[in-house]
Amino acid sequence: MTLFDSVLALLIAILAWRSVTAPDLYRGIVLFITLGLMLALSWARLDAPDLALAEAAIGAGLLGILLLSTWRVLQRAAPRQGSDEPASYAVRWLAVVGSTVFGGTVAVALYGLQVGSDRAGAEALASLDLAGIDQPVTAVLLNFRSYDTLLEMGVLLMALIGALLIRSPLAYEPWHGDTAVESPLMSVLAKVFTPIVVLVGIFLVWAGAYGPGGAFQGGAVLAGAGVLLLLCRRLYGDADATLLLRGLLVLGVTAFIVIGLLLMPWQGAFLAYPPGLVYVLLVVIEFSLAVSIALSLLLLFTGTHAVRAVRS
Amino acid sequence: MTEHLPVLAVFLPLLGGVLQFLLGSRGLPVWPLAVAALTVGCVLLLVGAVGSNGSIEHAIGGWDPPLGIRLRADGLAAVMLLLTAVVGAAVSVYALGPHGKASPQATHFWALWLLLWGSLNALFLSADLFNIYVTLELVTLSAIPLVLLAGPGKTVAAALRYLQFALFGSLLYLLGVAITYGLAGSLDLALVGPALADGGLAAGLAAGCLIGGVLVKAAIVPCHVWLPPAHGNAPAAVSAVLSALVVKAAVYLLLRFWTEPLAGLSGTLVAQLLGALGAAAIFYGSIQAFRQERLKLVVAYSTVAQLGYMLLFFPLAVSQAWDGAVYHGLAHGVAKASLFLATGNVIAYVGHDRLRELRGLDRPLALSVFAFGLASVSIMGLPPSGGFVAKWLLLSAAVETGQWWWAVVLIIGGLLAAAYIIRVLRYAFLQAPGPAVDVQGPVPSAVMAWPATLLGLLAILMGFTAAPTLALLGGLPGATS
Amino acid sequence: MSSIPDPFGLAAAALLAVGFYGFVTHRHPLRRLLAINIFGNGVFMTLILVARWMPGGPDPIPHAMVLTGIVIAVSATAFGLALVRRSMTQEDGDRREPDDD
Amino acid sequence: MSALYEAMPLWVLMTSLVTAVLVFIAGEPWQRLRVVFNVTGAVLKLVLVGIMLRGVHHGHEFAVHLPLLPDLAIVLRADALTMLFATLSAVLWLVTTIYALAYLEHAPNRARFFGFFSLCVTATMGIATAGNLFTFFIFYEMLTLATWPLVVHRGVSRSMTAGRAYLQYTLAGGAVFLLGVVLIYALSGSGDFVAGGHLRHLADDHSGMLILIFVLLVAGLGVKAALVPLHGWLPTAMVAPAPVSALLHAVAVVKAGAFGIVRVVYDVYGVDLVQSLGLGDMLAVAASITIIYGSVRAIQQTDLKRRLAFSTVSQVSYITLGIAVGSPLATIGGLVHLVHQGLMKITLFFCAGGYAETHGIHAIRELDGIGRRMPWTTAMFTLGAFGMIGVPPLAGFITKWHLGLGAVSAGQYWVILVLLASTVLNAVYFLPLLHRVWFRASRQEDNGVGEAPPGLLGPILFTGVASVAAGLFAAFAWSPLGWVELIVEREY
Amino acid sequence: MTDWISSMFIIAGVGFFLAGTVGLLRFPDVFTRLHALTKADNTGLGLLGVGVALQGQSFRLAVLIALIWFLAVTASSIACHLVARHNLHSEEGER
Repeated sequence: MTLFDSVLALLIAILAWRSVTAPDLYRGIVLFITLGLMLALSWARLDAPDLALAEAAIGAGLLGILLLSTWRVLQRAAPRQGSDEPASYAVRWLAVVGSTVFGGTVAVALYGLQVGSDRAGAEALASLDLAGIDQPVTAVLLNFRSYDTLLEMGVLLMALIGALLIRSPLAYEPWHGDTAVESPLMSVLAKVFTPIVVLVGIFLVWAGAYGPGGAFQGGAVLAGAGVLLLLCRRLYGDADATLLLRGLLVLGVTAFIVIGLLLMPWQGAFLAYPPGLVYVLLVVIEFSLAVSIALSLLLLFTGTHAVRAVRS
Repeated sequence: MTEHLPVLAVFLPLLGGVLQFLLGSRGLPVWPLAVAALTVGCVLLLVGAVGSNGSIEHAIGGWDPPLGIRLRADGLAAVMLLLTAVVGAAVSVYALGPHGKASPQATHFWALWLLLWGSLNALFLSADLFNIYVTLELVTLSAIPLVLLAGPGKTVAAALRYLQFALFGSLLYLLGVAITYGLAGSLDLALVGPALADGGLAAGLAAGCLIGGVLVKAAIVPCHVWLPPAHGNAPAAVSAVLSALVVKAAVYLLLRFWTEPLAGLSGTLVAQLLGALGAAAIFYGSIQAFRQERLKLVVAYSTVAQLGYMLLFFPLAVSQAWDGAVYHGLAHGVAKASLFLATGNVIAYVGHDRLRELRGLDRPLALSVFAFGLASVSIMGLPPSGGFVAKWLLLSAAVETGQWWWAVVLIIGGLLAAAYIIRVLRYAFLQAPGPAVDVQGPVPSAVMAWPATLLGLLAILMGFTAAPTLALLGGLPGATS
Repeated sequence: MSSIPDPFGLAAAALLAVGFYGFVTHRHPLRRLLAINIFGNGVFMTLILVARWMPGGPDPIPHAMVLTGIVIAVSATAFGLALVRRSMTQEDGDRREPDDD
Repeated sequence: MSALYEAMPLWVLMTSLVTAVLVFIAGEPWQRLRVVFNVTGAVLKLVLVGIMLRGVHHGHEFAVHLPLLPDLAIVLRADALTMLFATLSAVLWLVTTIYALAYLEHAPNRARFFGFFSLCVTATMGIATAGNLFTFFIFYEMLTLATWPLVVHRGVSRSMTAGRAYLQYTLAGGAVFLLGVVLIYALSGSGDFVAGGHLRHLADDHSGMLILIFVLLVAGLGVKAALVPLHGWLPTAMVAPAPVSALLHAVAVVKAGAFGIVRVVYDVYGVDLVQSLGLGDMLAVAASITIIYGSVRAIQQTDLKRRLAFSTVSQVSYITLGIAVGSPLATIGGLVHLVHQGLMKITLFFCAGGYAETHGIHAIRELDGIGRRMPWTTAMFTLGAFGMIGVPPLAGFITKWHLGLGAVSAGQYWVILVLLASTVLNAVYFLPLLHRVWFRASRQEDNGVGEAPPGLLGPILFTGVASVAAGLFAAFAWSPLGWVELIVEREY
Repeated sequence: MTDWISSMFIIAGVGFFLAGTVGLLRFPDVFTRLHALTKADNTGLGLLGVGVALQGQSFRLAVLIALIWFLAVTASSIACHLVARHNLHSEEGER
């Protein structure tokens, strides 16, 4: 299948180039989303189904719709803002030369890489039975290098606080000419799709223990369900967050830290788990993470402190 | 207990910040202050332990490298933690002034500030290349919202620019990490050195990406463009932290890498190039600082210049230069925090910071102008002050290694610093003619005036505390002296 | 190690080069964010290739790094997009770039 | 007890440093308290210096080491040379403090003024007691910084301009000096002041480097010592209040530069090395040019303080000249001028301040007939001026006599010509002035105001009489000359 | 035998996709383009699904493929509906 791979690689390169150079910003965004999907495909081809899922759900899906929504806000605010004043010829040529050299160096360096088997990854695969989880990527994320994951949840929380501080919500208030709102099909969409998406999300979280999936992919899909409801006008952005909602937002990181700190005196190390309890604890942490991730991504999308269901 | 201290130093403030977000404005300002006090105590214990026992390690999850991640508190980490604790304590007290009362704004400030504190500690303690990437992002993404606290309208453009550069810088760094992992099969700082020293193209590219990414984050000329608007428009307490600690963290990484993963680059053209960048930063930043019309921008450009001094370590690369560069980082951190807090008091009192309209401030704001003056002595590198000790060490290193041109850079840099600082002080002392200041606020309270003053005094006192500090630092790792 | 050169190595290099180009040549913040994300995808692709080339099966550690990286990139970009919305929809007086470089 | 006694230089520094801190803390409202602090500090310092003087006279050397870096310490030491400068500073600090209290009685920002004034004295004391180049540099720069707020004290744009000029010169000078200091440390590993110098063993291999370093050091010090062409800041700094001018010109700043040159020549390089490298002649020529140039410029001035300032430019270089000539007698002349010039010049500046404060007189032509209204002040002014010209048996004569003898014994006859020319020029710019004050009719109407207030007059009388006494009683062991002879005895 | 049948289905599916794509490129306005796209692609996807399911020879896989087909068809028809509706409204608005 080298032919398929080569075509895919070529397609990725072309899509990236077109996305960056498209004269029209809207087209650039659409090409970027397409690029994301092609990347997901290529990563599936590269034995990374977890990442393919994550890229499709988060990188192309959520980010794509966020980009489009932002583009629309900009269009409404100042229609001509979308077009870019191009850099001067000299700058562009310099940039072309620079980035070609850079890309060429990367390519040569990559193909010259000698990847042996004496690696941390090999050790991770060999120590799987100590981790309490069979899926290597999840084992790395939640056990071997759980510290990264924990701090990453901090990044997510801070990005969210930052977005809330800006007070620039993407709340969906109908405006004149929003034809989607009046369409009867939207309610069908919400009713049929939401349960399936939620189910898939929960399944993905659960599946992380033994197959492709995990808190991030599952959380992203759950957030996707929320976005769907927002688009169908079943949910709205809201300014006032309850303590419960904020609690759910910080649930993942708090559970992670508290469990780690509580067990530290007994285990002798932070984030070390007793062998008998490791599976249970990791599942608890994974679901807490998924809840927090889903909510954080959803609120990052709306840019509001909370969401509320539509008044019926 | 001792081996748990690094974990506590990271997670006390981090958890404190998360819970502050959860609690909202409840518990203000007692909760954050309690967390801050605990953090300072924990860091002091940790520093004490490092001072008496040498470096402390903690393998997270019980997984040793290369599989797991290590926290490591060695001399370099200890002095940076100490700096963070000192500046953090001062800023926490100062912030009681502008952010002491319960409000959504205050909630966000304290939550983000505690998170930032924890993130900085995490960064200083990390001994893992990829974990450092995550901590870098933590630091950035808690710092930028803090900038926005000055009011989104004023700061959004600066924050956006900051974010773009920070993101690009960290992704460049991540590319370096990726290639390094490809080469070395490990991410632990102590284990990747040999692979990066093999002289191949991939090793060179990895080193270049690591250095380049960090340089963007450190706002080294020509990647400095994001710094002045961000530092110049943020609230005073935030500017102090950003200039004293956040950019410093990036330069710290560069020093850290030089001792372990990139030790092979010592004495190469890259080292001279970094030194040249440092010199460019010193000259460019100083000249820009001299040309600014707003006090805060003067101080912000001063940061661009002062960071350059730390880069002079690379071409010199002897033990004295190491001591000098690190001590410069510490002294600049204390002094710059003092400058920004004092500037904040001026703005709180006058309502603006346009230099030409600040005249005769020395009487109503005596304490703050005094703090500004004290801290300036260190910035100018004049004795007796921490800045002077650092400059002395760097100068000695330059002369010792026969690279006199760096000595000239140091000397001229000091004079340029004097030029832009004196320009500011002139206005403070000038009484007539010209309009007197148009006062808009009350004289800043003691809570706001004293942290600046104490930091300023500390900047002077650091002229006498070099010996114990450098003993804690423990010299250039791997140096034969 | 794969005997035939992976075509995706070139794709990674292309993504990095294009992302770099976009970051340098564009001033529009949304386009810069796009370019940064494309650059990021190049980095992720590199990591995935490194993972795949390990003998004995895909290396889970770079995969975990990519997953972490994606989440960080998306959260930072979402934050950036909120900033873009705010900066582009403000009154004219505030929209200008800060006057300092 | 002995440790406390040994640390005497530190306590001497602390008296004025603590005073400065207390004055800053007391601030503007607590005026009485500030005065108490100030005077107590000054008296205490004088007492401590007295104790130290006694110790040094008996051959004791005080030394305090404060380690700063592994191989670098702040060293405070008191030898005979130290005491010459320290005693002068301590005495004149007390006098100037009293003078300044009266002078600034109704001026604003007095707390700031006296705080920085005390810091200035601390720095000067530090310079006097510095035991190595590093310590010397620290206090040298501290002096620069502490003096700046005094120069710009009035806060008008003219004083700001003067302040800027002052800093441009002194900071640049400090930077050059620092480079020299670092080079010394790198070359020899030590910058300690050792009688006779400690660089002789390097003379064969590094003579070029040693010359370069010497030039750097002297250029850095020459800024404060106002060696032409590095003197530009001094006349413009005249906008400062009179006590500051007196302090700058008589004690602190210019003397710090001159004192530094003495230290470098005697205790770092050693006279032999300086002469064998040919640096002595170079220095002597520079000093001579400064002496002549300063005098000529003084003649052209129409403002009293500016004329005195150029006179300072000229007179301070006598010290340098004496050292550069290199014979023991010339050295005595140079060193004793450190004290003599200090006493005479501070008298003159106090008088100028008295004229300005009492009658608003700044220009020379306004001085006509002032002698009748302010007889005491003018008498002291006259004594100071005669001393400067070198009329026997006043202090200035003692200086010039020894300088001349020293030049002859070193075989440098041209120095005599310089001294003669300088004396003539001094007479040219002082005698017409004296003629004006005593013999011309006053231009101002008599407004009933006469002599300066006692707070000003007291210090004027004290320093004036002291400058005369220094000349009259030069033969006594406790006179400045006696002390200097002791120093030179120990050096050679 | 199964291989042959599955190949037939896949080739037919690809044909429908091809036709849809040509339609998308050649038809004059939005509505006809949508018509070509949805009709051809939904059928094409179904045929491809059947072909692949035959290859897999597992009931679980077949159910999953059917589910995917169902979701894709629903999503694309709703999307097309929205596009058409939007277009219609904006054309009315112009008039």
